[in-house]
Amino acid sequence: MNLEVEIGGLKLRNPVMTASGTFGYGEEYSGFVDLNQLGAIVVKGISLKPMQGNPPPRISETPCGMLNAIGLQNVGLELFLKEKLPFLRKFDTRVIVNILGNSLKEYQKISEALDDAGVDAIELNVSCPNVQQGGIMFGTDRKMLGQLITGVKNIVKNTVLITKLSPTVSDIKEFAKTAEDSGSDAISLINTIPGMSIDINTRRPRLKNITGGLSGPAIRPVAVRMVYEAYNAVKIPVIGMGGIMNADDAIEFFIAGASAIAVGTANFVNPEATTGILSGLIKYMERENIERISSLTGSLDIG
Amino acid sequence: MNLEVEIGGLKLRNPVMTASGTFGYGEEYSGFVDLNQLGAIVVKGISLKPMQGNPPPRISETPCGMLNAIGLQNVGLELFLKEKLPFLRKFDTRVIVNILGNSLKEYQKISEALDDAGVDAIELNVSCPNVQQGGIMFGTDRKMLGQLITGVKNIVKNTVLITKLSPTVSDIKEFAKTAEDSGSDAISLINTIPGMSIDINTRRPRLKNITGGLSGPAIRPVAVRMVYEAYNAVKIPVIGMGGIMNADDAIEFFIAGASAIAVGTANFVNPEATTGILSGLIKYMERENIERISSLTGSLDIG
Amino acid sequence: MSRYFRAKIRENLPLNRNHKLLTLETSSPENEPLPGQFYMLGVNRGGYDPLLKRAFSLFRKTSDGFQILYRIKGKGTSLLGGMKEGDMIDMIGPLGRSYPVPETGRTPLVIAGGVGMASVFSLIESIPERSYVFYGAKSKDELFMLDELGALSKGLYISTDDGSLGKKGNIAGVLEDFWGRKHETEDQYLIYACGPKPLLGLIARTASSHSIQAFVSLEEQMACGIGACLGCAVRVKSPVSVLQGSEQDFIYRKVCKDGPVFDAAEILW
Amino acid sequence: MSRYFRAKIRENLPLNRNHKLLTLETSSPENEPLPGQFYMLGVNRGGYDPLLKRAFSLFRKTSDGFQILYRIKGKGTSLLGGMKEGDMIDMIGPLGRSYPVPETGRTPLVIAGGVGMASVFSLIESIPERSYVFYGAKSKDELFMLDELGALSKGLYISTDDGSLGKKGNIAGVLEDFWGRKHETEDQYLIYACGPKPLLGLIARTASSHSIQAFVSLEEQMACGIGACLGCAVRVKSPVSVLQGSEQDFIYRKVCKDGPVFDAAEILW
Ligand SMILES: Cc1cc2nc3c(=O)[nH]c(=O)nc-3n(C[C@H](O)[C@H](O)[C@H](O)COP(=O)(O)OP(=O)(O)OC[C@H]3O[C@@H](n4cnc5c(N)ncnc54)[C@H](O)[C@@H]3O)c2cc1C
Ligand SMILES: Cc1cc2nc3c(=O)[nH]c(=O)nc-3n(C[C@H](O)[C@H](O)[C@H](O)COP(=O)(O)OP(=O)(O)OC[C@H]3O[C@@H](n4cnc5c(N)ncnc54)[C@H](O)[C@@H]3O)c2cc1C
Ligand SMILES: Cc1cc2nc3c(=O)[nH]c(=O)nc-3n(C[C@H](O)[C@H](O)[C@H](O)COP(=O)(O)O)c2cc1C
Ligand SMILES: Cc1cc2nc3c(=O)[nH]c(=O)nc-3n(C[C@H](O)[C@H](O)[C@H](O)COP(=O)(O)O)c2cc1C
Ligand code: FES
Ligand code: FES
Repeated sequence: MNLEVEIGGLKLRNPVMTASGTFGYGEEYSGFVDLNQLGAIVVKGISLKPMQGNPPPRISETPCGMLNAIGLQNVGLELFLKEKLPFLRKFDTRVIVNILGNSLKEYQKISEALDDAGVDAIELNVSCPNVQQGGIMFGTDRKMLGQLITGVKNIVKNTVLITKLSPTVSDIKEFAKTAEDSGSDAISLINTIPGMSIDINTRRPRLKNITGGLSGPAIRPVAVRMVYEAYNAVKIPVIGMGGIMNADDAIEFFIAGASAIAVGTANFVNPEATTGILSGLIKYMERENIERISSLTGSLDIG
Repeated sequence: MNLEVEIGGLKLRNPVMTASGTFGYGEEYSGFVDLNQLGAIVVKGISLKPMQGNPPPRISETPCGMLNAIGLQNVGLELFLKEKLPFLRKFDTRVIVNILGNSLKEYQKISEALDDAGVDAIELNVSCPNVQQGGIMFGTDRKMLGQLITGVKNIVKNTVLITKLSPTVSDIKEFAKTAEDSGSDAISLINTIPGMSIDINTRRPRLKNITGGLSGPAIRPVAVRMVYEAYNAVKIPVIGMGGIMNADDAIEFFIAGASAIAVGTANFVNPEATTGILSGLIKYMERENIERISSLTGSLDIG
Repeated sequence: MSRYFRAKIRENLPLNRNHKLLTLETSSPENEPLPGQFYMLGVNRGGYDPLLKRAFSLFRKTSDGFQILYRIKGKGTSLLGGMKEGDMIDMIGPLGRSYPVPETGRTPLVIAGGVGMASVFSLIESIPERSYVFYGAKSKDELFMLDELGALSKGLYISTDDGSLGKKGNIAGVLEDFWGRKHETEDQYLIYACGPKPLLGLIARTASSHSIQAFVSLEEQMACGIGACLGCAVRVKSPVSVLQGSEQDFIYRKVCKDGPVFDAAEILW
Repeated sequence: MSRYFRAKIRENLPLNRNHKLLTLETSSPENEPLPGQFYMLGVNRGGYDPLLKRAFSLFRKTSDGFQILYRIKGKGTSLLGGMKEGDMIDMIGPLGRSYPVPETGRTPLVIAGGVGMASVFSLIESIPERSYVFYGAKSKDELFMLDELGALSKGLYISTDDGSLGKKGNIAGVLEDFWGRKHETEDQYLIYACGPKPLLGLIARTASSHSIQAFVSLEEQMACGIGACLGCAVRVKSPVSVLQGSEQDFIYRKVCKDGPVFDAAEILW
């Protein structure tokens, strides 16, 4: 059985990744799962300077989902390279760094440093809905998105470039194409969908930030649809995520067109979700006589 | 206690409406709820000619939600006026007709006939994600949306005009403003969010139509956020819907900015949902000493 | 008239590994369900997942309620399987069109594939010793109520996929055998069937070739169960096409309201 | 080391209208929880609503597991309340930082507001007859384990909002009275507190004005419970601002990992 997949030239031992912001810097889950078993670890979004993040409450549960407005709290590029990356490097897995900036310059600076540090891939977060300056403009304006991708692509030498698409657009296909045309090696989707919840007793928003990003099984049907549409619009690999809780959900994304998948909110519910999904995937392949996981990608039967 | 609300000049006895497509033509629920108790009944989308709808399966359950691809099956304008409207007219409630067309002309023809027939309001469905020609273009292109609304507004004499906004846009505020500027008397939102689900054993989409619209509690946080944003962008009343299952959910929408709310998928789970929500609303107003329901609208405390 | 009400679980009896018999107690029994009708049951125990109600046929009336025979299939039926005596279930029903009562003088052939028996059992019960019953399942342990069926029918024919009881194979095969040995002229027969769709299609063809009227109970994904959502569409020949014999022309009917029992000749298989 | 595991419910005992005592049996008891630590419990019974686990303090260790004392508040705790003996619960734990063990020679004042007792009980138990316990609740029937607390403490002070037992009013008031009658010099005291945030803020101020060190256990919305999601942020004085005495400068700490027990002087109330 062959679980290997390739994401824009980067070989992953298997297609199970973690979704940025839901797996800390790897350390937090190292007591629960063997990190060597993961296809790749995608770390929490890194900015040039450390960010404090939003005031609490930052999360709120919703039906089959959760809202978060962490506000991109992170240790910043310098500390990440000094303290977090060395830990991750101890494991035999790919390290993908999710990054964000307020300007092309910032994205470029971070990318350059990460490229030098030899991380396996950079995931451009252009879709975080929490911080005004957090790149929301890049994610919903095709021209800006294209410039950003080209700008970063020109800087990095070895690092694979993944663009994480925002789901808050009317036609995801166009944005997928923009990413492809601008030189992105792969796309990942979906990021959270902006949402809001109100405590009717206090009449206050449940998040101090008022709005936050919706994740979890609630959004899975939207994510599967967007992966399907994006897959059919571009030739670069698609990394699918959004509400994947178990192997069956993951398989849905492969059939829709994903080459790899990322596990997000599920980690919170079950810290062993990633490796559990991997075993489930293997069982399914055995049962269905699938030799290469990559043959599952886009195998939707619409006959 | 005063439950009356006004939607673009139309007085409703109370703010509890039904969401188009989830309450049939009223008849289906008349054995479960006293239709006289409803603020308004919004009927299934009507087109100029009868429509067959999509092949089955048309619905599929998802976590805390459901996908539907009914494909706008409806009896058509003529039969609606002849057979369905007279039944609804027997009740002391407002009748709002959701309409859809492939062109401005079609929308105008239907609107004219409904205006003549004296329906209380027309809800323009410009956001149904199921049928290619079903108006999807009007809902995600601001210029076309504006032309459509103006075109219909010029035709109708007495009927209140409600525009139902599509949630698949990156900035709902702009579309709300377009509706207001073009002469819509009110806006309603949200329609379903396009989604998809796959049976991993057959590798076929669970809906014959491949994609469908996601509704139910799963989408509530997205709906509340959009109502909040739309409310803050326009002065015309906002009708809120999306995942309202009980009175608490409804109250969330009022606080976010809705002047009235519509109950959709909840009817399927509990055929008495509408009247149950009305009683819950009254209890909340008593408990919180709220004299006029309209004072709740937009009362979010972001201090 | 269907109602929205709550019923108390009196018993949730396991029949085998994946089938259970649910006995419900309803407070106001004025709504007499008819054979072939169904209920939408809330299987949820807090929260909104699973969201939608599940459709289950009336299996059998009791003095103060009714029973449901069900197969544990997915999420919802698993939850139902975990419910215990005393738990309350909210439900809508009875819903849909029942099996038409067979005229006296006609001999009903009642065919059930698997848990399809849940739908036709009360029909068989309502016409004691008048019907021939054909009952097929995967294996012996998925055949239920055989003693009762033996007593209620004029003849009970069994098949199992694995041959563990009755004839090995599909129940349609048993029916074929029956034609060979039949005692009455064919137009005296009347078919009632519930089971997997391919089986029903087969029966519809057989019935049509023998010019026997057949009533089948269909299943389709349902949200409301009362005709409002238009989710449960089934293609039937439109009145025109029935006359003209063209299969191109069709209309959609609602399984929940226009069915679940349909004249097999109307359906576009 | 915290683990992800399943535990069996031995008992889910109602204490009053809206509080229950859950006794759990864990198969591998090698992970000894400490006073002040907590567990994330799955309250879900099929489906994904509610989605997230709920945080509950270790109430008391047992020979083969531990207990949790909880208040039925919303959706999740209602579901937990409905669980029965033999049901399995999946959980993560023990999590977070425990109450620091009081040095010998110092007298712990342990303050609990309402269900905050759940968090400090095992601390009181771990230092028998050394602590003064201050326990406030809405009314008499929301005060639990009074006999045990009487036996475990050097003194038990009670207050209720409605005056149904002990002093009427907030437990902070009882603490004020205590300062008047105290026997030891203030710096011998050490405060531990768990309860509603306003109460903890009050205690922090009192402690600071009396120059007593206070440890408080905080609550915040949590998703992961293990430091990964950054959801459970609490504002603490940044190391610099602590030195400079400026309250402007702060950093966020994680309640789940850096807490839930914090030195009250660090928190920006
Ligand atoms: C009119 C009618 C009568 C029925 N009577 C019985 C009966 O008496 N006994 C019995 O065991 N089963 C009966 N069924 C089938 C029963 O409704 C399904 O087995 C059940 O809904 C499966 O739910 P689940 O959550 O376990 O499965 P899942 O596959 O997890 O369900 C996912 C979704 O698909 C729907 N679904 C799945 N299978 C079916 C199906 N066959 N028909 C319609 N919807 C389906 C579910 O309702 C749910 O919305 C009947 C179906 C219909 C339409
Ligand atoms: C470290 C810690 C220890 C705790 N120990 C106990 C204990 O021993 N006994 C006890 O009764 N309660 C304890 N709580 C509070 C308990 O977690 C909440 O009462 C519970 O989560 C409420 O869940 P619900 O679904 O019933 O309420 P809902 O209000 O329906 O919950 C909605 C969401 O808000 C979260 N939430 C609600 N209240 C709180 C709260 N006070 N703190 C954090 N999240 C909350 C829920 O976890 C859930 O995600 C503790 C909380 C924390 C953070
Ligand atoms: C708490 C939290 C923090 C997140 N932080 C980031 C982030 O820093 N960068 C990013 O690109 N996505 C972030 N995401 C989005 C996830 O990576 C993922 O795209 C989204 O949650 C959908 O997947 P899921 O439903 O499996 O969680 C975050 C999500 C959550 C829940
Ligand atoms: C089965 C079904 C059919 C629908 N048909 C229509 C329709 O004809 N026209 C329309 O504008 N919206 C239609 N909708 C959308 C609803 O009116 C509503 O906007 C949406 O379902 C969100 O609300 P809910 O989550 O409460 O269901 C339909 C929704 C469902 C579930
Ligand atoms: S299930 Fe809704 S119309 Fe049949
Ligand atoms: S709950 Fe996730 S970091 Fe604390």
